[in-house]
Amino acid sequence: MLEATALQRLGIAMASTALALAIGLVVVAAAGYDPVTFLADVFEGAFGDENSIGRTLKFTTMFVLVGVAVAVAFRAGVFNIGVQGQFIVGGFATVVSILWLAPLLPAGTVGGIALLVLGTLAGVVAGGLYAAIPGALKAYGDANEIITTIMLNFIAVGVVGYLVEGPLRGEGNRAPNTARIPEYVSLPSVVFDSPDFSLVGLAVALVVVGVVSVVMIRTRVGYDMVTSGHQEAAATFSGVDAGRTVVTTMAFSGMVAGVAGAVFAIMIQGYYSDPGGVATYGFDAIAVSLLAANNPLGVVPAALLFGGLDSAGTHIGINSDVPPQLIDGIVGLVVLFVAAPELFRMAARRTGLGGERR
Amino acid sequence: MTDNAGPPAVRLDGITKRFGDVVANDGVDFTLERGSVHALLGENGSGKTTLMSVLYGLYDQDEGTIVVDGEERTFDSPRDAMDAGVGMIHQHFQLVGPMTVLQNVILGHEPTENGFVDESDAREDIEAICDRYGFDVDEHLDERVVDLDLGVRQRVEIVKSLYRGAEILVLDEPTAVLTPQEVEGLVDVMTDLAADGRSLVFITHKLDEALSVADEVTVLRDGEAVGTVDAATTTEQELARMMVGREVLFDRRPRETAPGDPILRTEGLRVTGDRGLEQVTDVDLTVREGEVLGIAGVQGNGQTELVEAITGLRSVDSGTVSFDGEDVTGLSRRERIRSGIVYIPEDRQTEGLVQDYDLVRNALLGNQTVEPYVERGFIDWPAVREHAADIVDEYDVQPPTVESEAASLSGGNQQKFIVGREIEHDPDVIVASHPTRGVDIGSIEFIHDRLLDRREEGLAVLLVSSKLEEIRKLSDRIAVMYEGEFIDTVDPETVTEEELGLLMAGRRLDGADAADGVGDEGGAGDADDTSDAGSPDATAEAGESDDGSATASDSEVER
Amino acid sequence: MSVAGYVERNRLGIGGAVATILAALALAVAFDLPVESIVTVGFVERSLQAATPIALAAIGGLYAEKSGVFNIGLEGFMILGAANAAAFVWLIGGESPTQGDLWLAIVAAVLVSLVYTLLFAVLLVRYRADQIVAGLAVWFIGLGFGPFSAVLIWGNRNSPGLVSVNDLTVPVLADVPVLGPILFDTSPLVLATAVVAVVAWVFLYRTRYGYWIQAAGENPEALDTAGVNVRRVRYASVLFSGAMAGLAGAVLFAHAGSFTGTGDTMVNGRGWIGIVAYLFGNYNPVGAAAAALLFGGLDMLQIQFQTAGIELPNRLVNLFPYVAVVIVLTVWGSTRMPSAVGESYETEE
Amino acid sequence: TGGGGNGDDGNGDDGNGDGGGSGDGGGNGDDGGNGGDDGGDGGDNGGETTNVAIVSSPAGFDDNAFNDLALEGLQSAAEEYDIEINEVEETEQAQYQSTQSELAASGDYDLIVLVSYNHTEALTQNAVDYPDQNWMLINDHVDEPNVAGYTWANHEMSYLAGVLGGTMTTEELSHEGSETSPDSAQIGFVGGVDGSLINAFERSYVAGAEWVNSDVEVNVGYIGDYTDTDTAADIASSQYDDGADIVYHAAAAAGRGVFEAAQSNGRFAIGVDADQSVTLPDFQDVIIGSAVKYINEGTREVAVAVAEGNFESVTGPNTLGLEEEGVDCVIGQAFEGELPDAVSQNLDEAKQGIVDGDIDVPCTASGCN
Ligand SMILES: Nc1ncnc2c1ncn2[C@@H]1O[C@H](COP(=O)(O)OP(=O)(O)OP(=O)(O)O)[C@@H](O)[C@H]1O
Ligand SMILES: Nc1ncnc2c1ncn2[C@@H]1O[C@H](COP(=O)(O)OP(=O)(O)OP(=O)(O)O)[C@@H](O)[C@H]1O
Ligand SMILES: [Mg+2]
Ligand SMILES: [Mg+2]
Repeated sequence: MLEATALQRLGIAMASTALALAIGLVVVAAAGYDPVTFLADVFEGAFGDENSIGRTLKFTTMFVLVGVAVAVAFRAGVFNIGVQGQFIVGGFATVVSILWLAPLLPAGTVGGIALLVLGTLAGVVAGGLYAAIPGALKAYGDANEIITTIMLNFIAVGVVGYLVEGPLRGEGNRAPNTARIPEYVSLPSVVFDSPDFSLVGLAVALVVVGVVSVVMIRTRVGYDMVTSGHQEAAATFSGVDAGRTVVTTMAFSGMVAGVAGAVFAIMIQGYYSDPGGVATYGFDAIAVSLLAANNPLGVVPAALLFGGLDSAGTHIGINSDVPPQLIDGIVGLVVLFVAAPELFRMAARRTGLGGERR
Repeated sequence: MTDNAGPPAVRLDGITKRFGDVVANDGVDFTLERGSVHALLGENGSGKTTLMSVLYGLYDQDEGTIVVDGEERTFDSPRDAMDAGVGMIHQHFQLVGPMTVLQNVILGHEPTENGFVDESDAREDIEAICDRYGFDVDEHLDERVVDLDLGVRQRVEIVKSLYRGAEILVLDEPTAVLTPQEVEGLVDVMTDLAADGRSLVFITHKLDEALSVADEVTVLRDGEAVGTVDAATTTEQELARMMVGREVLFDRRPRETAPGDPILRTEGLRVTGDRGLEQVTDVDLTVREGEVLGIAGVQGNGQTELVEAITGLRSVDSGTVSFDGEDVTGLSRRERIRSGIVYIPEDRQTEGLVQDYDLVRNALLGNQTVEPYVERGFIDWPAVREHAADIVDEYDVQPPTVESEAASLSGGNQQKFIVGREIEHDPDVIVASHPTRGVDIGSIEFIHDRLLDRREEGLAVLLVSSKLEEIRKLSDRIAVMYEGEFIDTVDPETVTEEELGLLMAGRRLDGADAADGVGDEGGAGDADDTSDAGSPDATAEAGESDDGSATASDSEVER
Repeated sequence: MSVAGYVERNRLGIGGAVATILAALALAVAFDLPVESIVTVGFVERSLQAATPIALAAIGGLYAEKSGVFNIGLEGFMILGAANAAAFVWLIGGESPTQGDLWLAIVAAVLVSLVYTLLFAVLLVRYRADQIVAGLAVWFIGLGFGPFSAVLIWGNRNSPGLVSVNDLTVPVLADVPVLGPILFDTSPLVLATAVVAVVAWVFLYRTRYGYWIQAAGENPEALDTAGVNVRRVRYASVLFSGAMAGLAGAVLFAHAGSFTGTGDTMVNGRGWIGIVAYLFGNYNPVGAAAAALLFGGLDMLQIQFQTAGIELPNRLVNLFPYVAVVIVLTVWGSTRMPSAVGESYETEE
Repeated sequence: TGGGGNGDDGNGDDGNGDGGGSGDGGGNGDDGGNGGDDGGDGGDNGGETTNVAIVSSPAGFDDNAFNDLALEGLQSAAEEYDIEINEVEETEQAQYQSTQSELAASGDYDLIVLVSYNHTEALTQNAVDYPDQNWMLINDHVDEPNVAGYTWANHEMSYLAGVLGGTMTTEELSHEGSETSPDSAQIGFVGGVDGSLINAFERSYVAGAEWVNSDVEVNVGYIGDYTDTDTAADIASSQYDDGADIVYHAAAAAGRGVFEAAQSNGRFAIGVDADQSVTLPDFQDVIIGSAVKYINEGTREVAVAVAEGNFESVTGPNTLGLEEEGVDCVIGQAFEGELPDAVSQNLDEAKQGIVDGDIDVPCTASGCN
């Protein structure tokens, strides 16, 4: 997948979505539902009206951020499967720090902005630190990061779940939720009038993409990280401290996941609930990032695809009888086909549409 | 030795192989007689490996035919080639590291009993092969390949081919990573194999080796066969001319300037190797500005660890490394690079280059702290690109584009790029490990010249090489390393290869022994050397003057 | 492989097991726990049962990975395996299926697993799909289509109660104290898993195909130049991994007697633990089974703690196995993945 | 009839168009009389379809627990009234804000039923943002005029389950291969997630058992989620091993594992939420009783109220306990008449005591902190 050009990759994404949808339609029809309506619902749900577009962009925002978090690590050859955990810890830290700091700062716009910034910062720091743990364990304890990050996902869910259930549950809440962050700590509605999407959030995500791209491509730190990822011995030869780079990479990846957590907490939820029920953004992110060949810029269109699919899923869940599990399955198929660009390249070669391998 | 009774073992007719626009082989004809050793020479990228890969079924030729044992063949895979009795030992060994030697040898051809692999059966067969050719592989049968030295690994490869019944063996630069002793052993093996009726193709850059084992020599240039000559009647000069199209000199170059102050120094250095054993035992060394200190020694005697300790790639157990009068023992690799110690690494494949980076990005490797390429943490890619282009241009890297991925360059061209990058880094000290390994003679000459230019500019060079002629040609002093220690330091002008060989084997040139050895050799060939060798400045370590080296010149072709 | 050699190469798993046992003992002493009411025969039985599906999935996964293909879709294959087994039991036996129907259904579920694992393998091996993404996709597909097929069949993501596997009781031997009920009066699937682990070990380390699998994952080029078709080896290994994961799901179903498709489904992360188990067992089938037993045991141990009335925050206690893995991995060393894992392999041209 | 059909469609469209207005009317109670008329017409009312949306809890439908029960209530209302139900399954709590507002903004729904307190935070906003929308919130309440909050007294029914268990553990009972051991007083409890909600089940159950027999020993175990049948069975087996005769569960779909364990260990169990001896007839041989809460009655009541146009009659917090006959403990269908008289005596006595306030049940309907 790494050798595909941008255009090819776009073609692959479209083809795999189309193929997965086609299979999905067959299943829909076989299960006795109307495939035409279903297809119409998919498109309507993804970008049928302003509401759908807003929802698509909401999911896109999340996928961009978590996708970039994964891309950072994968580029640098570190398999951070723990973005989900870092995302949860980051978001939780955002909520908790805003709740703690709110009484100390004046209410209103100024206080709101200050809290937004501080809360996001807390999320970034928490996400970064939480990711640095498996980084350090890998660098200095030689512990396989795939395992440790998977374990730390479970641990994050367990510990945050325990905290929202008990010690940090909001006053008088029946549900295991933290208290809600103050009303004035929220992203302003721009263009879209949605309770849980703001263009500001999307803008933050795009800024993160920009910053990460510059860091990865134009800075020494980025070069060191990417080089470690490609060939550790060569990086060491060139003066890169392998251990420290692993920790840096993980921390950087976790920080981006922390931003994702903060945006989720502030823009979407406004409080923190049992993380066992938080969507698996951190896992979907792996697919997003790999579809983008781990390129931070490529993550944006990849995230849009996944955002659209998720949005369509929500729409169908509300407006159609088709069981939502079917949508989950179809998303799985999209991911599966996206993983195999060669399938489409070969098909393209067969049919004379190009697709020469480079 | 040549048995001309039957058809030739292999005949390649008009083989053409293209990679995109690159024509790696262009209508090559090649004949390997049965029971002979046929050397294949050529500059880097001339198409040697490609031609043999075609024979081994790894590549499909675009044009031409393969005839083995008089029968035309098409090989779709190495399996086909193997079935036809062709075995190949690659530049990069094809061994499974975590599996044992025995398992590697029998891989794909396992004898079984009741469905289980019968290792004892295999063991007998392998021992028989080892006995016949005097291999030591049977001593290592139950060790894992990762734990073996390169020389042993190579013999494992040969045994593997023989075990599979190869009648025709291709050895691609087998000597590049071997110690002189191991080379000798390999030469004997090749001779024995040929005497046994097997046919061998031997790819090398070392003309002397080619002449000493081969019956015939074929030279490739730019993908074309320049010609095939009889090894018995040709000379190194002729071969060199065939390869590069001009005379190549193997001269020692006279010094123009005298060495300056000591700049790099180690004291009481002790270093532990990868396997937890102390590999460097109390080494003191000094290199002065404008001086080349050569380190000779059988590979595995601690050179690697010493060099890594100096360049900051390995931590030391005790002792100090100082640079320009300052203790740098505690500095990281990057800090040492920044202060001016650069390193041409031993392993170009994994250390020297990032294989899937293009040459531009590879040009930044090791230069991450160098302005103007990087300023305040930000990279100036246009400047790096220009630098890469300069290296490619000046060091004659083929193909001459900075867009090529490192992996697509032939081994020698990779090496040239690394050498160029490190030498042009503008350092104070160059630590060079085997700087011309796998490089063709034309390029060797150029690299040597550049190193000596740098010496004249006042740079200090610490040179580790397994090629004695290279050490002797470039060094101002030669330290011989044995079991982690400098057993002696000698004058390259006066020392003979035989003396070096003895030192490397751990025999001090003390009194009578040394005189004896030198005397014998002197009588055999080299009168010049004998006169001075009587008093080698054997204990010269630091700044003591053994300036005898400064002006010496020796215009004969080294052999 | 000598015992010393084995210990040397499996420091991780052995160190982990020893550490866990010591930690458990220390805890028992420190808190003055009623050990005899915690470590009961039932506890051992349940630990073995809990370990069974994890061990099966782990053995499958390690074969694939040994051959160079990281099958992180185990969880998904398990979900599909469980759903299929339930569906087949229903199709074959209707509302009151017999033990025979159950065994047939298990076989059918494994066969169906083979069919779609083949598709998966083709994508991975032939079309060089990204192994991590494709594996995740299988997980998503399992989470989606597993429950979906239950909805199609039963109108509900949970099946009705169908049938669970009967214990295999060996007369006389079953009456031996302690060992009797554990070994001779237990689910035949537990015993079968022990056999599978040993056979998988022998196959991997004592047959030529085992050698090929190892070589395919370490240095496919070496295997290729030795004239063995690397792709075929990988196909076989991936197929095996899918079949084993499917079997693991079917076994989970056979022990439970019904399919649960709500939430994370009844598989509930066991496939992921399977991956951790084989890494922990250092790619050794017997080691992986032992690691599965360790995880199963830890899980059951915390249940015993609860039953014994030792008050600990359940959510945190549940994390114990995960924390233990992280600590053991860090303190006792590393697992080395086969070097060619994740790379698709193609002979030149 | 063609005209009628058209009329219906037209009405439907109109309803969509000014659905807000009509909802408005209901909510404000201005049209109370009108609503009453509709109510009078009862099921024959073919005029206006009442559209109801129900949004699941994170557990989703098919949980054999309150999601299914809530839906069931709506369905039974739909048998009598012209009610259209839209099931919306959303398992991610973070999406409730937008899902609720999307449903409300469509103006299509006369009532939106939200299952579980996971909706509370989101509804706090949306109830204000959509003042004309009728909401029903199950298991919690938001103090707005357009919200009907319904909570069932989990603690009271669990107390009764404890009474049942506490009584039976010392009684002799043998039924189709299962039996109690009457010499020891030991029972068990298997919970889903260890949190205040389920803790209330646990403590009240223990209290109920101790009310019968102060020496009773209760094993307690939590699964960690509501779906892992296998772990539920393991916990229950561990408790049966330890000597428990009867295990009560509060673990939704995972609870089936407890019944499995009861069967394979030859012991008994108590179901939860619905009469599980009826909903899971395969296990009627071990389910001696169930702690039931009539969530279906609650949703039915609200749906009917909306259909009849008097939603305001159900707004505000509604806690349905024993007194309101919102919860109960029923005997399993295979055990009716099989259990000793002590059971019904104790149950009746406990019920009376609770209703009269003589018995103090720990915790509250909303949980235990
Ligand atoms: N797989 C490949 N793809 C593209 N180009 C290749 C490939 N392999 C070799 N080449 C090119 O073909 C030419 C011949 O390469 P080859 O490896 O045969 O040289 P060689 O004679 O073995 O050189 P060396 O002595 O440096 O090993 C070179 O220009 C090289 O860059
Ligand atoms: N295919 C290769 N081509 C070029 N260099 C190689 C190749 N393989 C390995 N090397 C380099 O050759 C060096 C020598 O290998 P090896 O480690 O077997 O011997 P050593 O380092 O001299 O001895 P010891 O292992 O006892 O320290 C290695 O450090 C490695 O960097
Ligand atoms: Mg070559
Ligand atoms: Mg070495």
